[in-house]
Amino acid sequence: MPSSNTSARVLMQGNEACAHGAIYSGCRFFGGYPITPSTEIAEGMARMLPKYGGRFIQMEDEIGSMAAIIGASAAGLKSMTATSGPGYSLMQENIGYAYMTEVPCVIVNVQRGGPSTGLPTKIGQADTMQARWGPHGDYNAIVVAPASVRECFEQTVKAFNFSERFRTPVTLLGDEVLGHMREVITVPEEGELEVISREKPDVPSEWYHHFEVTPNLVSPMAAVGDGYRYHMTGLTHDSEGFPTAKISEIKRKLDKLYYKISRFYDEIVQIDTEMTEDASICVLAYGTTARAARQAVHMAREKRIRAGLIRPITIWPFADEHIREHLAHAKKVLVVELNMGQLVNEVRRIAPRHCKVEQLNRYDGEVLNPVDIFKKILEVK
Amino acid sequence: MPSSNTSARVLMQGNEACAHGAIYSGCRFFGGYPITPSTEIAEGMARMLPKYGGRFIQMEDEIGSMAAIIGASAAGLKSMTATSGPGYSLMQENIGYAYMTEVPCVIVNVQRGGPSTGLPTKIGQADTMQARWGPHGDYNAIVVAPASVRECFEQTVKAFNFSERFRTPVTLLGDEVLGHMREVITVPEEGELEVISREKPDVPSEWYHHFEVTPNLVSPMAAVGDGYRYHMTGLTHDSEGFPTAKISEIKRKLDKLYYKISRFYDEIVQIDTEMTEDASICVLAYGTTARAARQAVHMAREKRIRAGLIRPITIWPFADEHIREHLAHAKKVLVVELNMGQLVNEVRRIAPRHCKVEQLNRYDGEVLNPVDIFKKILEVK
Amino acid sequence: MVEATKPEDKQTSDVTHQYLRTKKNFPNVWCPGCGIGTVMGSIIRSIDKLGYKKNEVVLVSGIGCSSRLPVYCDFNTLHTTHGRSIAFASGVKVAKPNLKVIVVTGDGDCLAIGGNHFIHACRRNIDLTVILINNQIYGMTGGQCSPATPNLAYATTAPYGNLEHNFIPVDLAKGAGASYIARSTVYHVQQMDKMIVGALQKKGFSLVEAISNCHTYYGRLNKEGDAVAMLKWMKEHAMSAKVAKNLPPEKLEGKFLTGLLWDVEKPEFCEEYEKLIQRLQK
Amino acid sequence: MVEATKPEDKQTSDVTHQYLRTKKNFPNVWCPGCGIGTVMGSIIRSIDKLGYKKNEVVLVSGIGCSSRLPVYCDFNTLHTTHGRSIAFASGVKVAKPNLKVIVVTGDGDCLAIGGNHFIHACRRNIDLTVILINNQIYGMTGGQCSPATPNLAYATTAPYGNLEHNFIPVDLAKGAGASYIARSTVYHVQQMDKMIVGALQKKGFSLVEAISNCHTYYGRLNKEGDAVAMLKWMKEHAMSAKVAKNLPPEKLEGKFLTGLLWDVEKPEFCEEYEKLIQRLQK
Amino acid sequence: MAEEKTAGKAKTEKEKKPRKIRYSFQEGKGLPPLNLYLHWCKACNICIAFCPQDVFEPDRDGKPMLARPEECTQCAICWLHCPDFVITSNYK
Amino acid sequence: MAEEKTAGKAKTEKEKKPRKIRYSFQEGKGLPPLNLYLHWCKACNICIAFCPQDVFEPDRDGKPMLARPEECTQCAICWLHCPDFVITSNYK
Amino acid sequence: MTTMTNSKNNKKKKKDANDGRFELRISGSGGQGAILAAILFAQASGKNPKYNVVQTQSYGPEARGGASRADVVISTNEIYYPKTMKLDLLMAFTQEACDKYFIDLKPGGLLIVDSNLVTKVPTKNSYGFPFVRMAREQIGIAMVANVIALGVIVELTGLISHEDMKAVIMERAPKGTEEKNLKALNLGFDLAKKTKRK
Amino acid sequence: MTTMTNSKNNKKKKKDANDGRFELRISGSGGQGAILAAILFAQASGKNPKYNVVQTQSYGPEARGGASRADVVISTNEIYYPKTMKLDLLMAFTQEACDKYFIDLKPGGLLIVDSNLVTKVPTKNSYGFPFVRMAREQIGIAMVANVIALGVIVELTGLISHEDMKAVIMERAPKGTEEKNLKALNLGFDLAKKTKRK
Ligand SMILES: Cc1ncc(C[n+]2csc(CCOP(=O)(O)OP(=O)(O)O)c2C)c(N)n1
Ligand SMILES: Cc1ncc(C[n+]2csc(CCOP(=O)(O)OP(=O)(O)O)c2C)c(N)n1
Ligand code: SF4
Ligand code: SF4
Ligand code: SF4
Ligand code: SF4
Ligand code: SF4
Ligand code: SF4
Ligand SMILES: [Mg+2]
Ligand SMILES: [Mg+2]
Repeated sequence: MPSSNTSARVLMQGNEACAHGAIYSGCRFFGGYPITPSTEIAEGMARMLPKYGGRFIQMEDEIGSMAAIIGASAAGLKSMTATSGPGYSLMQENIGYAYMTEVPCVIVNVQRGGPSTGLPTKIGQADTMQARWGPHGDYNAIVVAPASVRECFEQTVKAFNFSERFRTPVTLLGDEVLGHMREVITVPEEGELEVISREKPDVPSEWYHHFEVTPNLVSPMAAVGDGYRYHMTGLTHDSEGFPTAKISEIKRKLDKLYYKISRFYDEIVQIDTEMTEDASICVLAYGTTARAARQAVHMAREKRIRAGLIRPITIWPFADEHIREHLAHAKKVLVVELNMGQLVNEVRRIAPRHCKVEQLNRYDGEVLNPVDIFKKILEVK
Repeated sequence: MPSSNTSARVLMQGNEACAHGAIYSGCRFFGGYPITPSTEIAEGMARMLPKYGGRFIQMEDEIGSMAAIIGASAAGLKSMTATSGPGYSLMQENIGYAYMTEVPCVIVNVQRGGPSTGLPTKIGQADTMQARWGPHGDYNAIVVAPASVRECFEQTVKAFNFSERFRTPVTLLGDEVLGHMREVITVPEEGELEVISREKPDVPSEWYHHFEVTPNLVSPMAAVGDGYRYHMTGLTHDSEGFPTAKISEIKRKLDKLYYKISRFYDEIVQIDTEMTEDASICVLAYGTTARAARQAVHMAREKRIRAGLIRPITIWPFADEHIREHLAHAKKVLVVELNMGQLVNEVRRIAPRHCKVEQLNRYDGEVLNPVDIFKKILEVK
Repeated sequence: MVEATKPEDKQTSDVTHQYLRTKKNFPNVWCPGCGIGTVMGSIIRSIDKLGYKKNEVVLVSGIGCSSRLPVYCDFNTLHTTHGRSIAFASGVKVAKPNLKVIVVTGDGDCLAIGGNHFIHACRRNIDLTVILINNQIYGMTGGQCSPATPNLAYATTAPYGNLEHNFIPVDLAKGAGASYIARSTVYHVQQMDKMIVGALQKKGFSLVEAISNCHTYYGRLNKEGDAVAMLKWMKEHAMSAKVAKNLPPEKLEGKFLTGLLWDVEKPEFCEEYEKLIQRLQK
Repeated sequence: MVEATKPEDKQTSDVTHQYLRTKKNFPNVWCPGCGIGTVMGSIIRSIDKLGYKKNEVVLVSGIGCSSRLPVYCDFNTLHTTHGRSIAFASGVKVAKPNLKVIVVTGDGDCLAIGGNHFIHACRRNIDLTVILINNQIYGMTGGQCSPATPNLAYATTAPYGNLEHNFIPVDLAKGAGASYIARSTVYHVQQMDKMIVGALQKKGFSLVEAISNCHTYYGRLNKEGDAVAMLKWMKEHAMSAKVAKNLPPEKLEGKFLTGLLWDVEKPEFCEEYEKLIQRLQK
Repeated sequence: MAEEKTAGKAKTEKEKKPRKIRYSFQEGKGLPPLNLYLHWCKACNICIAFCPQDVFEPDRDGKPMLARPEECTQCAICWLHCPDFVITSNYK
Repeated sequence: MAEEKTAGKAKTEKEKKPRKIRYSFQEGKGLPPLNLYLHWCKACNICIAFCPQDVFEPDRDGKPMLARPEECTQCAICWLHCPDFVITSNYK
Repeated sequence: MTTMTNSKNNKKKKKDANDGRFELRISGSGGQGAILAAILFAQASGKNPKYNVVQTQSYGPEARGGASRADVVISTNEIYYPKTMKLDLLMAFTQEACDKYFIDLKPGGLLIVDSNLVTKVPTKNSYGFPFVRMAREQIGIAMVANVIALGVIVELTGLISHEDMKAVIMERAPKGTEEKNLKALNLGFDLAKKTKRK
Repeated sequence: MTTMTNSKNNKKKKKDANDGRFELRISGSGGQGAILAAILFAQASGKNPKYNVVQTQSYGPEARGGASRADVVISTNEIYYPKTMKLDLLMAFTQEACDKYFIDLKPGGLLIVDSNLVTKVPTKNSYGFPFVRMAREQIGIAMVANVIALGVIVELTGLISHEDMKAVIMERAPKGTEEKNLKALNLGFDLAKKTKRK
């Protein structure tokens, strides 16, 4: 198999890095529908996949895209799609189906500005709550958010790892600036990053239960055509996959969906912090916004303000405990988002009593720059 | 116009009551796609609407249904659709469009059990968060939840009133039990309930701005064909409706969407409480669950436990302040939901420090009965 | 079409039992006399006749009474979301082209909410076989109008008679570019077997429309009688396309054509993709 | 088709200016030479010719370069979500049947994501006119494959040539039951005017496919040259259906037909609904 | 008064035919030609109505009894049409 | 090196034709036959390429100049094809 | 069996009903009209302005019929919890329904069964009538078995007046079937009266 | 104009670059290759392992071209904020771009314009060359104007070596156009050298 990239330093776009990260992860199926500002991911996959023996298909819409990658993943290929807000909204029903049927797959949402069609070529971070609560019904979600081109690569790999490890769809939440930005990065070499693939069953097919409740709650997964003939349905089902209305089986199923993720919270949570130890004010931000926030924190430190940075990389499950720890000594936490206030509600829910929650929001398609954030630090500190 | 119902006591189904409430509100367009357990609403509208000169259309899917009712409302008719989880998920993109273009309309989501296809003929309350955060981007949402057949009627009228008053889509969040339950009710007579209709412009068409930022933030709305030729788009737009990328205009637009609702919070919040004044433990629940909770609270009082009930009828905007008031003296609040814990997070966010938040959840398609809740009260009180 | 067959080309009925998931899922959910079970027998016999291995067969369905079919069959079975079965199936097939992927869908699932995936699959020409069980109504949700419900017929959402016009699925498929199109009925079971065998053998997108009876809703609302009465209607109104070719138009009045209705060759997507991979990896 | 016309049946060009929203929205977003502007002129002239009032005309579009058209026109204009324009328009029309509702859509908007609403509108026969601007590619998002992109043509998501087959929109519409179907090109502007006038006059669902040039993407990726070159190609390869009828097949090699291609009568939904209301209110 | 469908059990004109033998095996004629997995049978009447040889008669529940098994020609109509896989043949 | 399209400005074979008169009104022949709202013109070359009378010539920016207005037959081709509503006729 | 339901003293009955809630379930297999019977019963109770009434039911997959039980709660107080908790009365048309739901019956609650179809009756405290056979034989259509049963329930519980029940039957019976339905109802009344007297 | 960009002392320049961040914008109207030029510049900077490089840009409606500006930030330190804040260098191919973006230029920042297309220059501290005309006349295709400009920028800023820039041009130039592009680049180098000497 040819390697996807030279290990030299290369100038790469965030979206391209996602595509390269996917190839690195062993992703061999992409089903998608173009939408700004994510399209370069589809275009990259269309170019690369056949070279690696993988398959690209442009579907008729985002609903079909989501369906196709679930189908392909059920058939054994690591699969991905990429979209932005409007497409992500359309995918919700089938994302829910993937949660329910525990089919691993990765959905990239390169967030654009504004609600509805909004600002297709501008930035936003207003799909943060949707990434957790988008589909009807109860699920537990894993969502990761990179902040650099190199991280676009790495977190795509992480997203696949989480997805395969926990048999669940994972969303990578990017943004327009990140997706279109180019940085000179060193592309990870083969073997440099861990690549996890779903566990396969090792029992005879008669013993195989596609949704077995194992000790770690994640069931080994046979692919369609592997010789294990199972049934898959979005109806509530038993461990074999057959529809059930038995309340004990339903509860067990839903608990499995929830706890197979929450129980591995520590493994899933990724958080990047700087100078929080002695911080009296912490700035919490993710994605592109976190880069401006980091610069603002440094500006504040230069002015002898004890500022620190908390950057969740795993957005969901929300890093309650970790963040609380970092806020142990802070008097203030300033949540900076390119939306009207979403993660800030989570922070309000979990912030220690001594720590007041402040927020800085922008939602007109432009980024918050370091000076904006620095000023706000001065104002609320 | 014939009256939709005799004012005598009649046995009526929750879903029927929604349909009758819609007719009462002056709803004259229904676009929908059948789905259990909401279908009786569509069937009722199909039967009734042409008698009232209104129009029913069964669309090819829920996306089309949502589109059609927005179109019909833009053309001047009060419009509605009804669905359940899977359909509601599919509607999200276009619901977002309705928020953005400020087109009044009512979406009924009769919640069923389980995630994904789940339990079509059973109950659930797991679309609570989705009703707030379902579409991508930032919005403010109004969501109401009845708990009896009579309230299905009344809250449908309320939903239309809110929708027309604030030029925004409103979701009525029912559930399977309520939708299929029959109660003997006295149908409101004509004039008994307030019916609000959108404000029409009274300026010459040259002066008309479809999205004018008025003092109360809600703009008068001309219908397509009324002689005011405006443009409507999901792109960020100026007060005339023309696409704009000007940051000041975008901010103004999004603020309008948000504040036209939050500013009238007191008018929108509806909350039903019982015996909270002296309660040391309050039970918070909505919909069918609240009825079991009320009975449990009475059972507790019989046992001399100072229990009280908080039943939000307006679910979104969440009644932060009102609920905090009712929790003023409570040591505990028990949030009871037919999901894995959704509103409980809101309660955690806003609960006063002295008040511990407890939760009781069920998510297997069955209701929580009064005894279950009573036992939990005993356990945590 | 239903005539005594010669023993040598007759599969015994027992054959179907070998393909059933009898332990968990029977009795099935269908109403007494519902034709969906009959279609299921036909699918199973066709697969058996072609000697496909159970492991290589995938049945994919959406939501509806028809879409409940796969759960009863001992193949790889995917019961997906309403209307999306063909898109799921496309993913399965493109990912693993050696699988035999069959979509089982209803007139609502395939033509209403799923119409877009259907026409695109016709166009794209992925080697899928779609068995469209057309009972002219939404059975599962209780008798609402479907895009196959005839103009003026009754349904619970068409209480005054349907004001819309129905799709003719075979015409739609043809307009969208399908490469193999056949139609049969649950009365004409042996013809249906042949059509499904042909569809499975076709390299490319194939459609078999299986006219079925929903006497519980369609029959009741439209006074078409019970299962037996509806099967009789099919018997009397179906006309084999082969036979029809040689008949004057008067004789076709009120009839509908069955049998193989369209069959053309187009490059198949998975094969073309395989060639591309070969070319690029050289 | 483009020939000098007699002055009496020639609208002056100025007429279009009276229908433009010149103050706010010009210059438009389209690339130099993009045919969408030409289609816009044609739509405006047709409306003018029929004497429709600005207030009674509604233009509804989805998302795409083509779908940007309505914003420039001084009618009631709805720029909706990608692919859903026809469903929005159906709501408008059914709610207020006296309005003249025109959908402006692209090959991606109408045939890819919007395919289902398109075929259902054909079937349902609501009195809408759909102007499908077919440039065989997704212009707005930068040159990806559309369902109208020919097999083997290049697109940014078909870097090795498109392995899928394209829809023939007029065949699809026919298969779905449309009552009026016409095709023209941005080169054959006067024919296009006539087709649109005919479509607007038709009581029922009508489709005009307007072949247009996206030289920026389709032309560049497929070496078809600039706007002028692509218009020339249209000039050379289009053939009026009327003329074609009397020609031997050899003469049609490589040509595509334009003009009125299909015209049938079916009861129209809004009219039927009106009758129902009358009946029930009696 | 019933709000739901009644399973189709319309009597056909066959009732007129004189009954011959009810159970062939009871008559000592060896195996019946068909096996009936009657626990799956939903009494839809299809086999009874369409058997060209009039082999079946409905029992009390409307399920098929082999009334005239010796007339069976193994034409397959009944088992091909039974939607519930009730009928299988005893002959290969 | 440019990554984007270049607006189509392919020269046509007309360049060979001898130029006659550049601006009719400059010659005192009264109103030109056409009005050009050149601030909307995007220099796509369509009018120039398709005028059967070869009335136009491109100016420095590629926009049309009325090079031979007296040849104009009011055939409408240019204004019907101009995608940007640049050209209107001065005659009714 | 609650005092309310089996007491021969009508005054006592009424009083009990006034005190609290009365829960009833009609169950059977699809097509036997259990749901319709419950709806009719609920509707008739609604004619009495003193009563609050809630009727609920359970469904099979999606809404496609097959519903096997329907419940009615009647109370003179506001009904908070709408579902049944402990039944005062269970009407079972099939053995399966009887087996499945008997556990939901209050100790002492009243069981009524179709005596032909339910052969194993888990309590002596029960009434059995061959509703289906009687419907077929005495009225001419099996479908009115549920109406006969309604008559029995009305008479045995004494919660609703005969007039209210009759009025509802007349309102809802399909045209042309009014007679047969009334006849069935009266048959039910009589059956119960006779049995009570026994 | 920062010391880094207009100093004639190459040593000084390098040091300044080492100290912090250098922000550059290339702007024009769609089709002039502004974005590509910025990408090439970013890519060439990346050849120097000392530099961190980020390139960003802004788009018109959806992704359909029309992008009018592209920015590059180069720093020897980690680049936190990826967008430009105050430009050290602005290259403007059109008057519109010059008018719009001049305000983003640092006081003393370097302005380079196409002297034929940008006639109103808001500062004396600027360089102007007729890039497009030179490209057309001296190289034969207008499209390489951006490459000439690149040459000028590379030479004037001294951030990148000629070799790295040339290497990138050779990598990215469409087949058959390598010569012309190199010629254009060298033309840029020379122009800038001559001007600096002046
Ligand atoms: C998104 C969504 N919308 C609606 C439904 C409800 N629903 C389930 S089955 C069905 C119709 C099925 O009709 P058809 O495909 O003809 O199947 P049949 O039951 O007639 O065999 C509908 C509307 C659903 N499950 N999901
Ligand atoms: C739900 C959704 N998916 C995808 C997009 C992105 N998108 C915008 S326009 C377009 C394609 C438009 O193609 P076409 O209709 O042919 O219009 P053209 O630009 O070619 O005129 C796409 C995919 C979107 N806006 N919304
Ligand atoms: S409802 Fe209709 S389609 Fe469904 S099982 Fe019954 S007869 Fe068959
Ligand atoms: S990208 Fe294509 S379709 Fe869009 S404006 Fe340009 S030429 Fe027209
Ligand atoms: S095989 Fe034929 S003859 Fe024999 S019982 Fe069946 S239908 Fe009758
Ligand atoms: S066809 Fe099958 S299910 Fe129907 S009556 Fe005969 S054996 Fe029973
Ligand atoms: S009207 Fe005709 S002749 Fe006159 S300039 Fe235009 S194209 Fe040429
Ligand atoms: S056709 Fe119109 S836009 Fe194009 S060059 Fe001529 S006047 Fe300008
Ligand atoms: Mg159907
Ligand atoms: Mg297009």
